[in-house]
Amino acid sequence: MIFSILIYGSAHNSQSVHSAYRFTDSVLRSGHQIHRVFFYGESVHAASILSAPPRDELNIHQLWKDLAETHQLDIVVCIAAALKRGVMNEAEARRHEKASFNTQAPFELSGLGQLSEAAIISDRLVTFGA
Amino acid sequence: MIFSILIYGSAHNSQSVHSAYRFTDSVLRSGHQIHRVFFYGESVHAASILSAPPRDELNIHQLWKDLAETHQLDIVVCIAAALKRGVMNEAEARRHEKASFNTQAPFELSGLGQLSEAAIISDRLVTFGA
Amino acid sequence: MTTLHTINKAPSDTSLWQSCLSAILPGDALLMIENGVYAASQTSITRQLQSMHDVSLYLLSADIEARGLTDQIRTDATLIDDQQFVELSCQHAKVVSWF
Amino acid sequence: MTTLHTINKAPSDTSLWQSCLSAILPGDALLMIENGVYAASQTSITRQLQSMHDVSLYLLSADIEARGLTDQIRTDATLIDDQQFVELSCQHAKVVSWF
Amino acid sequence: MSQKNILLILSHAPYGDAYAKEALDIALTAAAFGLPVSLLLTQDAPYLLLKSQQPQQIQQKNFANICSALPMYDIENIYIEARAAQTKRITLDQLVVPATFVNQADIALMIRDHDVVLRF
Amino acid sequence: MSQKNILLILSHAPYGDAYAKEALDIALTAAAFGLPVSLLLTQDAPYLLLKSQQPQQIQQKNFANICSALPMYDIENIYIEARAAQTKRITLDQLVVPATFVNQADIALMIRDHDVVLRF
Repeated sequence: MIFSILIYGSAHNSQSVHSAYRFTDSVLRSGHQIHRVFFYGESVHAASILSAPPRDELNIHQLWKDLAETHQLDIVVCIAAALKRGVMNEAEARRHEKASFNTQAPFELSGLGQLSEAAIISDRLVTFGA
Repeated sequence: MIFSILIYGSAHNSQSVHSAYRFTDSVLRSGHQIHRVFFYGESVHAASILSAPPRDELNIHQLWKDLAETHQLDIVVCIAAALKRGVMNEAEARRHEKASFNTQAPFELSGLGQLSEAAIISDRLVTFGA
Repeated sequence: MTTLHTINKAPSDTSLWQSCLSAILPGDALLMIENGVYAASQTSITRQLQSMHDVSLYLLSADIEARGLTDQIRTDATLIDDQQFVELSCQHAKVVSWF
Repeated sequence: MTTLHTINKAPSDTSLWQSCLSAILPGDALLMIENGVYAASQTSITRQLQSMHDVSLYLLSADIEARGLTDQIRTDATLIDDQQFVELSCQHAKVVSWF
Repeated sequence: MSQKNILLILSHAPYGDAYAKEALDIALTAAAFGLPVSLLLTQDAPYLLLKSQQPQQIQQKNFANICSALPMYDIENIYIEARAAQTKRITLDQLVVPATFVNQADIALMIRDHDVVLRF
Repeated sequence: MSQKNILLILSHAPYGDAYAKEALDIALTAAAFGLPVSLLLTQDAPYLLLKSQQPQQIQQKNFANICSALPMYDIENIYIEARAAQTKRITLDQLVVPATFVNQADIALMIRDHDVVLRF
């Protein structure tokens, strides 16, 4: 079966981004396919390379990065939600004349159309909410 | 009277950071003193210089930056809450071996002790919550 | 030694509202801000608000106007602006925020 | 065309829980995750859960263990792991998340 | 590929947080993608449609404007949970767009009968 | 400067969000500053003290450990809203630290009698 995942909870103030991680990992282990993971709302902060949690605490950015790289996942961060919240890659930083950026591959910034397309393509769209 | 302000709501998913801004501005207009503004929890994202909201929408980072510079406010961002969430200044970026940073003066990173000190010094500590 | 209580959530957060209301003492004041102002338009909660003895009720006018509730207020609350919010904070010994 | 409902908030969010429970149809399943698992230990809500006709109840075991509720479950719910969560998602036509 | 329809359930009031705005953005994009979108306002969401909103002082966009434009984006199936409207004493003439009241049983069936259901 | 005492009211359950952890960090810092701190657990917060917590699988720190260390940081005034404990069928013997049940009237007076009251 083809799954897509919509994440809407806060990256650092909710359990949802970790629940979504465990679910996505289990989907892959079960032999199903992940079409796309879409980060929306407060979850976009999971894409920040600047996150520096204490060593003995969960690093949610690293978990998603490793999972995405291992399985070549399409992990998309809603560009409108991200820019508003200060999450931008090098191209967007240039466009907005910012001196630095804080996200990069495997996280891709793209529009909400990617969520609609995921809803159409996938057999199941599972949301992990705030 | 001496006021301090504790902000705990999300910078981009709650009204609280703007309510706190309006209150702080009114405290100053009323001739009272602001000892410190302390950003905690999800409010730390207000300190991010990378935030790029649409031109016709509220820019909460800019509002606080301007208010702080006009009135020489002591605006402190909880360092533990900030680092975990990917908000860091140049010094912290160096310490954590990150290639970029996303906050700077007038926002200062410091510990929770600054909140306790504000509670002791101030006549009123007013919280704007999530 | 009275307290100014602020509350910023709609009355649908019943657990928060019940905790808040049961913590208010005579002489205290309650200021509804942000989504908290929705309480002023809902009969279920306004009945409770009116029954509290010697408690002053306030609504932040910017939040009432934003939400289009100006003509829907069903409680004896005073509309105040930000400056008056500051004054209220001075008049009470402390401010407790319910969120 | 049945639905798997997930809910991740404690029953103190009564507005959410009542909306969720009234949307469940016979044949559907309800999976409590994250703080949603607290419902399994509270008699007020478990009585409602048990009264639903032909609805399967599930608890995510990692969340039950995390919260120390293993010995406090007062409802006929099945503990499942992440892999079984995926299987349930396949068995139902869609997943609706209440948060 | 067969066309899917989407039910978007909103539950939050406007202005206090970003839920309503972000959920409506999904509705508008899905409609632009040609997906049939139904909008259901439950819990505190019926407040989104009030005509009289004036959020200038709190520097937010007016939901009355956003919502009145929904039919232009082909979002015409707008439903309101009757129970929620009743507690809030919201009547149809106070709203910026035509909407239909539905009860709890209707809502359960709407959820069953849509291919994708997202709730915010 | 006269010493102020602090009442910290917690209302959230552990793990679902960061409120409890961040509120406890304030308590520990204030106590380290020499401020007398009282802790009041209301609504869903009594769950913080359950002995049996095992959050390894969800990769979070164990609140049973954090809370059992509170007396070492001179936080010994720990109160629990009786009504909240009752709905959750939480009894004192299930908890990692000694605590006192208080009713709604007690809570109103505790708020009145502390200099600074923070609620999370």
